[in-house]
Amino acid sequence: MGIKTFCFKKSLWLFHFGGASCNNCDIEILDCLTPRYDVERFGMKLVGSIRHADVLLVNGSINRRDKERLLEIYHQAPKPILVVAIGTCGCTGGIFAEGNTFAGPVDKIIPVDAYIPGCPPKPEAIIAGIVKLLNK
Amino acid sequence: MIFSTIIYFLIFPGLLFASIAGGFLSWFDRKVTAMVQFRKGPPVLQPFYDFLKLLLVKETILPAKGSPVVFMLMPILALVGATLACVFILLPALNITSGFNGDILVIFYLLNIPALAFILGALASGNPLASIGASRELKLIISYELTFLLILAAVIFKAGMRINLQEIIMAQADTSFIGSISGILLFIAAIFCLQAKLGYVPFDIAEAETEINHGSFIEYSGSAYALVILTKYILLFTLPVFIGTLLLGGLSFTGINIVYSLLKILAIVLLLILIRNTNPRLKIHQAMRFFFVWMNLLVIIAITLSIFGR
Amino acid sequence: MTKTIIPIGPYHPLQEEPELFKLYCKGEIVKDVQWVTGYNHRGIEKLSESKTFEQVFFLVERICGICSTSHPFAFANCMEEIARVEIPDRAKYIRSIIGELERIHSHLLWVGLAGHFLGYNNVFMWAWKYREPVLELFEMITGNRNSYAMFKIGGVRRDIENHKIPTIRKVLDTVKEKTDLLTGAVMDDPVIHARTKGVGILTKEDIIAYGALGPTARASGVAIDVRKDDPYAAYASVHWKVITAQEGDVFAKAEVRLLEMYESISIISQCLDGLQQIKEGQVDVKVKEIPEGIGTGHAEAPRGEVFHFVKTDGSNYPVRHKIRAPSYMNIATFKKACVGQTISDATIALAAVDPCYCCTERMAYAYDYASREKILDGNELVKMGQRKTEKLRRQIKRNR
Amino acid sequence: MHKRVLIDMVKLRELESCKMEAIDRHVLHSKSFKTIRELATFYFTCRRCEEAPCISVCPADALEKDENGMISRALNLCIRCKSCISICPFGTIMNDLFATKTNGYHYFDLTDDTELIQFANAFDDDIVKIVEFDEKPEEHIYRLTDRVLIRDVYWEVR
Amino acid sequence: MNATNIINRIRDTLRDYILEVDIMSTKRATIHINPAALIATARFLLSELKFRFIIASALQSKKGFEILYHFSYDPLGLIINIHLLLSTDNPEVESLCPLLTGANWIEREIHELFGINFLNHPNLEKLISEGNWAEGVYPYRRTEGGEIDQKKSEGNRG
Ligand code: SF4
Ligand code: SF4
Ligand code: SF4
Ligand code: SF4
Ligand code: SF4
Ligand code: SF4
Ligand code: SF4
Repeated sequence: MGIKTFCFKKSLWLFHFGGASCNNCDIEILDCLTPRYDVERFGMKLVGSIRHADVLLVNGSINRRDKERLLEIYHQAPKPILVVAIGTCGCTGGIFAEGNTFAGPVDKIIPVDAYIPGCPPKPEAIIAGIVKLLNK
Repeated sequence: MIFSTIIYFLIFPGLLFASIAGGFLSWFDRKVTAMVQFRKGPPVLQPFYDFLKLLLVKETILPAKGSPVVFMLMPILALVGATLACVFILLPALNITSGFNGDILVIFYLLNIPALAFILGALASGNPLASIGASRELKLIISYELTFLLILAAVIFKAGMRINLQEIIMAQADTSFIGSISGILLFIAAIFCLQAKLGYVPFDIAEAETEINHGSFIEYSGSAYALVILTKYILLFTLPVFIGTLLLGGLSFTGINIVYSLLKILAIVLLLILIRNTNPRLKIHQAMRFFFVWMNLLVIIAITLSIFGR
Repeated sequence: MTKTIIPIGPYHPLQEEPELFKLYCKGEIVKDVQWVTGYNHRGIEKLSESKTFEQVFFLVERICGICSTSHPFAFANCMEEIARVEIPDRAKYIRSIIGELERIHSHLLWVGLAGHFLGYNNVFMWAWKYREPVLELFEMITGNRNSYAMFKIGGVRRDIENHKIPTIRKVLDTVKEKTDLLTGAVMDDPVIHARTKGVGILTKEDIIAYGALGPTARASGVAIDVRKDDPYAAYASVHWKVITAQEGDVFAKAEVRLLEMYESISIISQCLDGLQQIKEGQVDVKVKEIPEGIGTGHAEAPRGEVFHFVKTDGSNYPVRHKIRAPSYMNIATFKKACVGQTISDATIALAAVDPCYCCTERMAYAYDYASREKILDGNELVKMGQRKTEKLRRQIKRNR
Repeated sequence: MHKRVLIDMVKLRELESCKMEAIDRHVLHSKSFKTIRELATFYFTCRRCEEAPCISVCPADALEKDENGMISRALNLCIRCKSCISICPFGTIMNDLFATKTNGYHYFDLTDDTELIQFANAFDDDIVKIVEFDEKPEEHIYRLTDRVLIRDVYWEVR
Repeated sequence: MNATNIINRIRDTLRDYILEVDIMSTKRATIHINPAALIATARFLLSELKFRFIIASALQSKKGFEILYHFSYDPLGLIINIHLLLSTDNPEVESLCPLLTGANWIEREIHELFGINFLNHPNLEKLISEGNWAEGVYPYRRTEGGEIDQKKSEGNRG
């Protein structure tokens, strides 16, 4: 493992994009920051500017109105950027996939590197998912 | 001669040493913050991972609007300024060379370079949010620099009108300046100046959030941003050392004094962190009034006191 | 009207979801409020018409993660009204327990967010830390931390076995302790008093005109609470009182929420007593057919009344399913609470409503009243709010 | 003599896709609505097994037998797993029984004269037509409800 | 005052407008009124009887557009649905906004989803649809004869 990959793995800055979700995923992502899970231990932190992001966490089903915003954000991100679809909604559209405003699961809009299913995935699962993505 | 200058600049006590020391201090900062919030906090090497990742792995996106050349040059300028300041402070402080007359003023100017460079960089990025950040930063500089200058003047006065860092240190050989009432007042003012210079709460006005580097740096990515955070590490190390030198009797790297010196720096940094963690952010005009009125007053009182030898 | 939508939402919870609130301001003073929703529109009412009644439970649970039991609760009440079934006592107690646990975790979440808005980031971390044991209880009882899938027509899906009761009580005790701590911190802090008292006042008349609900209404002296007015589940058989306050300001809302947590804890422990006296096992009745008809069901969610209307035609799909979440009514009061306030107070006035996310808004912008141009984004609003706290804090120190 | 609708179940089943469904509520003491298909199937095709395998296989307890041996399916309980389809030795239950469409808007209440006519008009005459006679077992026309006649192959010769 | 009293009072006062009163249980009732009398009814409920407006639900059935205004009398937990039927071709009704600020959003939403016009509404701007579906499309409307939900009829889940 080169120094590059090593450092990359050790220092992941996350950017969170919430689509039309039910909020549970959003809350569980936020929960990862709080004392019980504290992802800062692994050098991960949430950043507020997509320019600083290494990982784009997308949760929620994406409706037509969100789709453009998601595309825009993805194009603004500096590469390499990893995209993680969080929650059943992010992976497949979940229970909202048949809705009349649904614009396709995340991977139909931007390439996705990892899927973390669950409705909502537990914070442990989110952390584990990102760690697995790194060891890919 | 040239060779040793390069060593001084690049390795010790310059770029390499200062960034490593600053990196550790940055980790210290995050760790203490985490502990206040019942969290565990990042590993020791985290600041270095962050830096290397940004430098080596990430793509640097040039702004579509604005001026890419200025945008890219400014982080370099900031880094050079910070490093030079660091070298000029540390050489006399560590008793390597004796410095030169008036170096304290040069240092003052050098310490201003990073902030100014960031402002220019932000303006060059063409992002509206970044320019809001830049204009705030500018206002902030105007407010705290006067205080900082007054502090320097007070120290020079206390040291018997000497404007050489080495001599200021020597003047404190028996008791540090902080041992007097005026010294304490100066120290308080200096800590707030540092807080502002480092962009820490309550003066992180130019960056929108504690955790987020928004504002001025919103458009920086990849290696350009790596330089920005490196500059911040160096400043995080340099500024406390500078205050330590001016008011706490300098540093020494011989024998047991190493421990004392380290403790001094850590204590200053700890103070900064605690202030940062227990205060919400100020509004820009509040910050300006804070420095213009209260801090300047404080320093002037200190000067007056020191005239009477207190 | 120009509007700039900045695509990057800050990650703080209030701005988590991509709805848009526009504040039109003149100088520091908010003149008008406009909202743009639809970023979160998922067409749930329409989707519901293509799901069988049992499936609808999972759908309404996913309207929002924070209220994830309130919606099934209201829907179950509604369907049981249509089918005219009476559920077993054990199921009633279990339903109430789940509902109240949810109220506790939701109020804790709110305290954390409000703390954040006032610039007490540590309060945010602490409140969320104390929320964890409640989520763990959920995991023990239902198997999931959120979205519990507990309800069905005619009862609940899982029993709470009697041997789990002592554990639940123990967790409740710790939660109570932590609530004391938080309540103390909020109620005694002079800065919080100064920052929230007299801010975002809603009068009784406003509440009635807007049809506001839940803690928002109760803080203005309107004692509406579905649990008392139209008791469902086990609420008729336990003792508790509706918490109200008269002032209608942000502080009153905080007070109501904090005190409600104690009521919830007491309701849960009474329900646990009730459970202990009933034999384990019977937690549902078989409902074979849903007759043709219309039904209305409501339940008291942490934020107010959740209302469901269902029209059935005798098949196993709803013909029309209308869902009304409390925020739908409460958010509109934001206009009343904000207009005339300074921008820095606007955020906390908004947060006080607890604008639950999925039904309503997420991002706040301030616009200049005259030119309608954007001058501030959500981030800066939060910041301004925090600065004001600091100012007050200093003032108070000075006055001592 | 009032109008009745005569449905040829054999031909109706052959239709590729059938846009209209006939329903009748309030038959068999059921409060919910049943499609004519389902009623006719259980009425005429089902062999009324004594130890009905469909009932025992149903994981949701949705199938029930009444005192006449008629099977009925509880709409709200059935999860459409279709186990009953595969277990039924006579192929009584088929996929088409479960094709409930979204809601009552597409359904015709066959107790109402106007809807009766609308329903009949939606199909070819040889499949559904309006008649004014009563059941004729000799022509394999049996009465399902007061307004609905079914032409089907009745397994049980009465 | 109990629920029966209240319903009787409503029945007496609004005698001319009421088409039918349907008492579903001790705490639920539906009152069918003439659309023209909506304002009078709402005013009576809100200001005389101090009811609380919960929400309005619109739906489309074979008869036309139906709107149910749900009102609650909290001291008794009584919910009264005021039902009115609008024609399919030109659905319009008076807005409740002048009486009740809280009705603003829901009327906008109904306008957006069903295309029902609310007369005298201060601002019938779009609430949720921008970008999600096209202008002039009313996603909750059903077409004449009943459109078939494609996904539903294809899948075998019924
Ligand atoms: S995956 Fe589940 S929890 Fe996550 S947003 Fe979707 S419905 Fe909510
Ligand atoms: S079991 Fe879960 S995933 Fe499956 S349909 Fe139900 S809610 Fe969805
Ligand atoms: S009312 Fe709020 S918490 Fe409840 S479902 Fe709606 S958005 Fe979620
Ligand atoms: S399809 Fe329905 S009736 Fe048949 S076995 Fe499955 S659940 Fe039972
Ligand atoms: S698939 Fe259906 S029938 Fe099979 S075990 Fe699961 S629920 Fe039962
Ligand atoms: S044959 Fe196939 S469809 Fe039928 S029960 Fe078995 S698995 Fe299910
Ligand atoms: S197995 Fe088939 S024939 Fe036997 S009772 Fe069931 S449906 Fe009728």
